[in-house]
Amino acid sequence: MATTKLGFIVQRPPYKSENPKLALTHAIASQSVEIYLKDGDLVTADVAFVGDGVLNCLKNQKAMDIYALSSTESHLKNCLLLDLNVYVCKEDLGKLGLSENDIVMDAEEFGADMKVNVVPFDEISKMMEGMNHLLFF
Amino acid sequence: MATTKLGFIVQRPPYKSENPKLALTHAIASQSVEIYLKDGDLVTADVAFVGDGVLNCLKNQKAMDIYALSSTESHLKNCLLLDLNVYVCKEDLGKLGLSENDIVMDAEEFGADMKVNVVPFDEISKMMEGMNHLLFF
Amino acid sequence: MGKLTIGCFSSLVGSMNLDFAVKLSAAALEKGHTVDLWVSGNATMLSIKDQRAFKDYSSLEKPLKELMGKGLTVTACEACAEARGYHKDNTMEGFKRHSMDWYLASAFDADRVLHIGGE
Amino acid sequence: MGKLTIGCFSSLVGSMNLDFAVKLSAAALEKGHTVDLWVSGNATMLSIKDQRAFKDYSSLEKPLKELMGKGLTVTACEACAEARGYHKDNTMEGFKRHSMDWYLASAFDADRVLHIGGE
Amino acid sequence: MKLAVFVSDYRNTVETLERLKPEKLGIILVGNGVYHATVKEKGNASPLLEKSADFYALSEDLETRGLSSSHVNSKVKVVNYGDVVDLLFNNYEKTAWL
Amino acid sequence: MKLAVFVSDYRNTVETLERLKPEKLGIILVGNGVYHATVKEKGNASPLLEKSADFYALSEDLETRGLSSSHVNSKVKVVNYGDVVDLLFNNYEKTAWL
Repeated sequence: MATTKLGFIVQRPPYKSENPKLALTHAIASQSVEIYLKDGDLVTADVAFVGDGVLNCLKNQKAMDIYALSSTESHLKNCLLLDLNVYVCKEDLGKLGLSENDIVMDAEEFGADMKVNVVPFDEISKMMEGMNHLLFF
Repeated sequence: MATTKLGFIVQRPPYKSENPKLALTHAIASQSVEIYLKDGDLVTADVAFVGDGVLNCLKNQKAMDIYALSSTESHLKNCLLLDLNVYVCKEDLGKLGLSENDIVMDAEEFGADMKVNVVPFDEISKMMEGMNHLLFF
Repeated sequence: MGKLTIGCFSSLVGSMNLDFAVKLSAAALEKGHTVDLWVSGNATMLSIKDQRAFKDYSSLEKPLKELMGKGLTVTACEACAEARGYHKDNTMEGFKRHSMDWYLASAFDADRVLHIGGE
Repeated sequence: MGKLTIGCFSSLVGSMNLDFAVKLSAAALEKGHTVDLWVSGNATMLSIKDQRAFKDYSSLEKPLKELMGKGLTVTACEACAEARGYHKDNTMEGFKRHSMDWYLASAFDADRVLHIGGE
Repeated sequence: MKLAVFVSDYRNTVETLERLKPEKLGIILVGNGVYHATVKEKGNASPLLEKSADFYALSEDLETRGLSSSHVNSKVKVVNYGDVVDLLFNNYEKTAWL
Repeated sequence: MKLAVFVSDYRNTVETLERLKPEKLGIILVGNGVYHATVKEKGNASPLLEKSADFYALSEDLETRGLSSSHVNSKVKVVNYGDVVDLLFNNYEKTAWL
């Protein structure tokens, strides 16, 4: 019985590459990984948005309407629905002139209990210290 | 009988993407374009390296030995062999601490008459003014 | 009405550069212009047939076929495609393949050329 | 001896990221380590068979097959591949395809994970 | 020359734009370039907008990213794909995608 | 933590590296990151080399680009692929490719 903790760090804005989206879809895959593992073994995924990566969290992304492409907003909501820990760097939001009002903070409409944690970078650093492996996107 | 002049501007270093190499291989294709054109019609290609793009011109690139990949150095020599005008920005070489000694200046070993023109950016600007279309890589 | 030649190079599928090129082509055709679209480098990914349309990935086969029906000419760099394992038999119907000089020939009589290089 | 899991994501073919991943895998195998290589996003281009080896393009089919012979496990993200028109029948022999959880499972008991994201 | 420059990235690392001095310059913000039109970093508009140029931002790419036209800097005109085609054919002669 | 950071670009635009403060930091220059080891821009070494870290540059990627080991900054140790494997397993616990 062991748990391996993975930290997914998203540093880049969406739509320039698939990276931020692949970060979220791979993090979500932690929910189905047990088919490969022994009973009781676990892989957890925590997700942190830092730097320009916080732009992935903006509300009202119309990627589906315009480009027939699911938005990072919808993937972020899936993360919350699947009970992943999601952190957004407070300083980076502020630096870009954004506040909690501008970003996805919950997925209540889907019945998700988890909420986005807007936290200082120091807390994200501590999260990284506690992980077994880090994946920077 | 008409001539269309294309300016290929290479602004990025090699090996991070195929871009600089594709710039050179496409420029070289100006030599075979007449099969699509009427007699006497021409497309010319001038090539300019600016910014970090001047790093494409460094001598002694070992891409073939190490990664089994032809180097931008070899493509640059092909450009000279096929009589394309090649410009390298003097200021940008200087800024990166490089001189004419560090870069390919000719392809004498293949019998090429053309030489690389190390020129101030102003001259590259004038070249761009004289082109029908610009292609930035 | 004029002729627009668009070249899309080395851009990531997953970036929106190819999506941009296709939408701009549509808008130009709509206004009565002629459009040639050339894809080279990684952008030759556009040419492969039977790409499955998932909503998590850009899927351009359908809009592209509609535009070809409206007169869009779209051509992939043959060497760039072959190097990636994209052969004639897995190329989308109507998608041409030529050597790089095709792009330059298209630029010869184009009124405007938009070359989408970059990264 | 340990286990190294390498993930290569969304990287351009034509960047040297895939070349790097393959050469690092070779070096780790050489030293007796176990290596899992996962490719996702655009890096799934690595999985397609019959890529023609031109000297102007990175050509990794041959070194990859050698490394598979030496025990390298290499797996492509199935959805990322399908979305690009890479199906089972044009996948290189020995190249596995799985859903994304395979990568996480590989990381579970890896001593080191090198995730090559970026652009 | 009359040059339309497309800026498709927010953290643009090529310096070419600084050095181009065409007689008429248009800067068309597309893709992640549209962040230049809206984001106020440390309270300031993007330095790009200080250039002497006409600025345009693609509405489709603003909306894709959750950016509202009401946040677009007043120097920037919001345009759609059709408008971009007209700009290319009517207002500029050459293009540069940086 | 003991962190090995791979830098693969010369014009790195993510700021994450500035903010990581692991107890032990190694910076491995690969791909176009190797320019940090050799290029003297306006006469100065890359600001990256001012960080408090152990620096390595991949010899294969230096040579590919026509960069000679003799031009590598004295702070930087030239290593090959095999050395990188040993660094990962013996000197560091976690990795970050920025």
